[in-house]
Amino acid sequence: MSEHAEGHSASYERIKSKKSLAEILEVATSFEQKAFEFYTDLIPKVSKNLRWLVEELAVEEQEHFALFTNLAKDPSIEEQVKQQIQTPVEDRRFSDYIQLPDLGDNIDDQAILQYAMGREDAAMKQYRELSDTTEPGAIHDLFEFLANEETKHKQELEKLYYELIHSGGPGN
Amino acid sequence: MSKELNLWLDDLLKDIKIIQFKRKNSRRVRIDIAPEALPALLELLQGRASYVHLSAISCVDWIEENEFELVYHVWSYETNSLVSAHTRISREPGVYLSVYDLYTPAAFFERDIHEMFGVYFEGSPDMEKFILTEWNGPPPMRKDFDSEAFVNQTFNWEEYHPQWLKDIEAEGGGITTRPEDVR
Amino acid sequence: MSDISYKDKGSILGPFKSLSFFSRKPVTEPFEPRIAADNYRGFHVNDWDVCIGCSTCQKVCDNAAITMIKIPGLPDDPVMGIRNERPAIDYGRCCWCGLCVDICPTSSISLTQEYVHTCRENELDSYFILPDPNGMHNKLFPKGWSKTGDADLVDLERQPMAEMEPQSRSDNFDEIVDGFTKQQAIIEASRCVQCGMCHDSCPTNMHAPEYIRAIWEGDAEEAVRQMYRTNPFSHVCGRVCTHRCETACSIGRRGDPVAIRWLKRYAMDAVSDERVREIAAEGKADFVSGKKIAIIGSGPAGLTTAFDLAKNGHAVTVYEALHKPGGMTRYGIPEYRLPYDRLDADIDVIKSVGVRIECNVRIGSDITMEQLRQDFDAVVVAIGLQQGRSTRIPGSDHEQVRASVDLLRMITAGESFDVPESVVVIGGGNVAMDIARSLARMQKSQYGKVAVTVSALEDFDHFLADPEEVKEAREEGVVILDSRGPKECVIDKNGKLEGLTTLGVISIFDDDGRFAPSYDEVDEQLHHGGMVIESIGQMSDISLFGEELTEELEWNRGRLQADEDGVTSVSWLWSAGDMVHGPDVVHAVADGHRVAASIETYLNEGSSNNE
Amino acid sequence: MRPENYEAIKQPPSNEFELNFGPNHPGIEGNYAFRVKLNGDEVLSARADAGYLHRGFEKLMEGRLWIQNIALVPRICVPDPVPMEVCYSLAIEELCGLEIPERAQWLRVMQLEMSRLAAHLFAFGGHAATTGMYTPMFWGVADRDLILDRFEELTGGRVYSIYNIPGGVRRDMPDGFLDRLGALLDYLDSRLPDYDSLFFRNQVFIRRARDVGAMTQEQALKWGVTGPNLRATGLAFDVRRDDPYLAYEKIDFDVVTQPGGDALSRNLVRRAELKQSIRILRQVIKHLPSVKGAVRCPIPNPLAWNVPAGETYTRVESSKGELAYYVVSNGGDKPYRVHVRGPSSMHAVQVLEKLAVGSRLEDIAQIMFSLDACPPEVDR
Repeated sequence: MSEHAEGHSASYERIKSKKSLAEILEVATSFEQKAFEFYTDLIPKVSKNLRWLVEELAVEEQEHFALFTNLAKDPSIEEQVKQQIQTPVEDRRFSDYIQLPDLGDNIDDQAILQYAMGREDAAMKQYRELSDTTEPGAIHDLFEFLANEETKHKQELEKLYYELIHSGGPGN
Repeated sequence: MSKELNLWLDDLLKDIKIIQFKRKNSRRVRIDIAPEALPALLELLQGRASYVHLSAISCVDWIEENEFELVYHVWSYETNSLVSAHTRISREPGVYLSVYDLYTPAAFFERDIHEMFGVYFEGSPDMEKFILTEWNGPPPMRKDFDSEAFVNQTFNWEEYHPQWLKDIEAEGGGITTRPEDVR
Repeated sequence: MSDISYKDKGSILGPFKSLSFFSRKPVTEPFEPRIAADNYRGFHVNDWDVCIGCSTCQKVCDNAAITMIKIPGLPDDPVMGIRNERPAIDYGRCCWCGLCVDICPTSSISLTQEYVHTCRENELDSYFILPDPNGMHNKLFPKGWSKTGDADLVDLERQPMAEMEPQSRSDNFDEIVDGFTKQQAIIEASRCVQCGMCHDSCPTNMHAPEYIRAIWEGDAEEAVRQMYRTNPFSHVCGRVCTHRCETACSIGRRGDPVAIRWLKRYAMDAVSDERVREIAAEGKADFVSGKKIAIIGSGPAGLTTAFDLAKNGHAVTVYEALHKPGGMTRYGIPEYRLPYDRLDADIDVIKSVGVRIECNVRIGSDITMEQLRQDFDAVVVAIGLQQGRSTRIPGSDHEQVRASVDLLRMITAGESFDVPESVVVIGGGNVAMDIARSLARMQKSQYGKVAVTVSALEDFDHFLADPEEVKEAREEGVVILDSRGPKECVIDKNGKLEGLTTLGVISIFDDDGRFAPSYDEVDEQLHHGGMVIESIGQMSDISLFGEELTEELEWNRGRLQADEDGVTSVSWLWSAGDMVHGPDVVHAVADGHRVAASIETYLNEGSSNNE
Repeated sequence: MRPENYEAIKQPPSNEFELNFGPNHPGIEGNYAFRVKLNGDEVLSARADAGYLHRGFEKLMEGRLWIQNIALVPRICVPDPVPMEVCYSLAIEELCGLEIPERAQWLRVMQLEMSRLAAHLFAFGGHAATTGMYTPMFWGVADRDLILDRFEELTGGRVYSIYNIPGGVRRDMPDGFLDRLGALLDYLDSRLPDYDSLFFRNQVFIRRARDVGAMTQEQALKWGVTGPNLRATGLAFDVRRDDPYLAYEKIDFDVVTQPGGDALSRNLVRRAELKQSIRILRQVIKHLPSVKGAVRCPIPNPLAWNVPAGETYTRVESSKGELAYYVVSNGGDKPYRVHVRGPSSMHAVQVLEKLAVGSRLEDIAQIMFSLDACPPEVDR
């Protein structure tokens, strides 16, 4: 389902061809920037009661974007990445079974969330695969780190999804 | 003998129209009787049925009905049975006859009832104050005397203010419900 | 008969017997504090972690020795039934009877084995003590008199209520529980210690201690009067309330909480509808204000608002899109839990104070919001959460995958649909139980057997539906599976729905208590069913606002923004009920009162928006 | 110099004196006094004065919940508080139709007899003191304290045990209690000969108490005397046997009598009743372990307990005589009326006033103690 996620279809090949940490970060950063732009574009298109969600997602992507930018600037990047991947985050596969929506005219909050989860899922899988195919070393560690980050984001979205969609409270 | 006496008495009392007779169990009988007939009943019980022991006279203030209920508890050592004879007198003026000539202990109970309820027993040997010698208020066992209100009017509550309470008050806490609030 | 004869002349030498005591060791009491017997009723200690500040000790104290003290910093949570108050003892009054220990609902109070306590400061204040777990003046003695099973003065067991056996209820929609008899109600009411935790925890602050007391005194009318102070949906709440009061009930700390909901039901049923109407109308304004209020939605929130405003002399019109008023209480709650005639009785009372209800009028299409704004002084939108969410798992767009709210509405409205011989329900809340049990009944009467499977994400320790719902559903033949995550609605080659596949859930909540399911990919099951019913979250259909008003209004995380009085960002519009606070009848009632009060203030201020 | 306003004390015209006997006389119980008219040391008449002990128990009870009064009633008689609790509880149980468990019945009998032992030890000790013999008083009070130790262990309180509650008792015995009670009984049994030598068969006491405050059986019946004082006139009457309650029907004991009707007889009755109480307690110790089960039947929440409307007159045999509670309920959560017939109320007032006439001044305290009068029962 990663095909559906915007801007990620060809990214695997693109990243694979990069060799230095800086280059890889650069590509990753541009993915995040595109996502941010996507949500920002979406904001005026959705009904006002749903805007909060798209706005939050845009902010989230902006934070990712900032994270990557900061990483690129940081001289001790290797050290930092090593520390962060000590505790890998486990994928729980909740969103695997939610159909990816066609973000057409009738956009609702659930569709937006589904889309966002799918996007995080695709990114996560991508980085995980990249880390699996690289030799141990700084680059491997970086992919591992990025996969962890995306997994965490996905899980945050899953929580929100549950609270918004699954539990309107116990009801009567 | 004692069984027979009880049966005889039950039969006798059941037949008397002015009284209500109720045997509660083998050793307890309740009789309700008009005030004018009570002394005669007691005389009968004492003289004919061996109820020689006046265990107590109880008084109940039925203020809503404006009546005092007097209950004479008499015991027979022969039949081992207790008869409680109930009668009601008007709360005003609250005067009744003494049964002292039948039962000596009546003097104590009548004096007590006079002191606590204000019922006057004509012919009782001693209607002087006994316990409340320095009390000039109304008879305190009457329902219309509120002793708690009297106490609250007459005495002060002790106000405590220990350090721990001051500390709690400084933090914004303190007493929420005093005991008198829930009584 | 007697040991010594009266004629015995005695001996002058007898008393010399005492000389033998000269050689005995004298009895000396040690200077150290003596520890008393294990049961000794010494001084109070109170475990502050267990004490909930219910003040029952104060009520039983025969010497008025106990004062309740508010202590900032201690937990103070009405919903959990905890107050930040603790008892203080005046040892000038205490008689050490220990009744406070025996009655303490939480068993936090005990007496110590301390015999003597004197204070260095000879001030009276030092005998006014706030008992804590550390002993008096920090001198801790072992516990003496403390709660034991046979000494407990709290009745921990609830009065049993007669109810229909599973086999006789499983093919019909008759009400299951019989309700209390008068005798049962009085006994149940007598268990109450009048701590008021129920009142504090109730969203609409029902005067439960007062009506329980009235029931205990045999005065059902007074109980009803107390109920109508805060709740015009007393029949409904007497049957289907989420009863937070019972969660907070201090008796529930160690035993069954007082059956407050059933007591309410008892009192409502014990008083004739006519008399209830009279009681409810007490205090109704004897003038006509000339103000007009429109209310959209005839659920508990809307009708409570209407009831209050009509009693204040305003002309209130309630618009309902469906055939009958009641909202979710009618179209969401099955009749075996809430008979329609009892709901009708509540609504009749509300109508009787002058509320006009217009059914089959859909705002947004039949009448626009703009029209309401022009015709009325104030408008309240209380439309509830009437749309079912979909899981949107693969296959969930199949026509035999339905939403529980839609089916429940159809059942109430008497609309026919093909009852599937087997059905799978996704969801673990009370609504899931409602649809599962309703369909079980329909299956039983049509096919003679029940085939309903409920698959819930949550495990039984974190289940959303009430335990009694789960128990009763099982008794009626419903299979309930916990910790199952929906994976896919399986559709065969011919396009026919086969059922639902689910994955096992290994864990569902993270350390913060937020949702974070982890699935066991190996543990996959297929639950056969000709129909899959989705019964997860619900949402509002806000299309009635139209684009313009939607844009004008402020929103808060998808919900219409309203302050606690229901005031929206638009001056003439209020909102109340489930659409603001989530699904709960009694919350909706509470909301209704607040909104009515807010509108009242608004109208009185004369700031008419109808310029 | 004689002050101007000095007036010489006028001597009475005869040898008659009026004397306030008490309330602070060492030989008189509690806050109680007599106004005594004397001719020399011969008593011409006596008037009981209740003093300031009145606490208004009966009125207080009307303002308290049914169960709150269990903490109040034992205070009506300090030396023998248990019968107060039991009698009050019995009344409520009768009004409510509560069947108390058998185990509770035996536990109540146990306390009642322990209380009787303690009260009788107190009584003869006190009597001895009025005749100038203080050793028996020390012995009596010291041995009573050993009983109070057992009360403390059983009930959590030494004097006001507040252990009975309508429906039964508040909790079961601690483990091994009966063994320790048995050991105490062995000790008390062994002390009886000591008491006899020191006091009951002490010629000084016998000669001092014989014929003091004597009444005939006829007088006793006429004056409403009950309890040991009545039995000391030869009439074998005991509420425990003749109007039985609790488990007393299942227990063997003798109703002790003495013929003299005087102070000596009354003490000898109490002496014999010590033995009988020990005998009863031994039966309790033997029987109680076989009575299993609850010690209290279920009762309503004390804060919401409406006792059905009605009235009852319950009686028990206290150490002082016939104790009775007349309890009236109007169906409310508090008693409408409680009338306490304190056993001493008869002999502490009317009987004592009569017996004092013709006696000598120094005998008044002895008469009062031989009657075992308990002033708070009079005042209530």
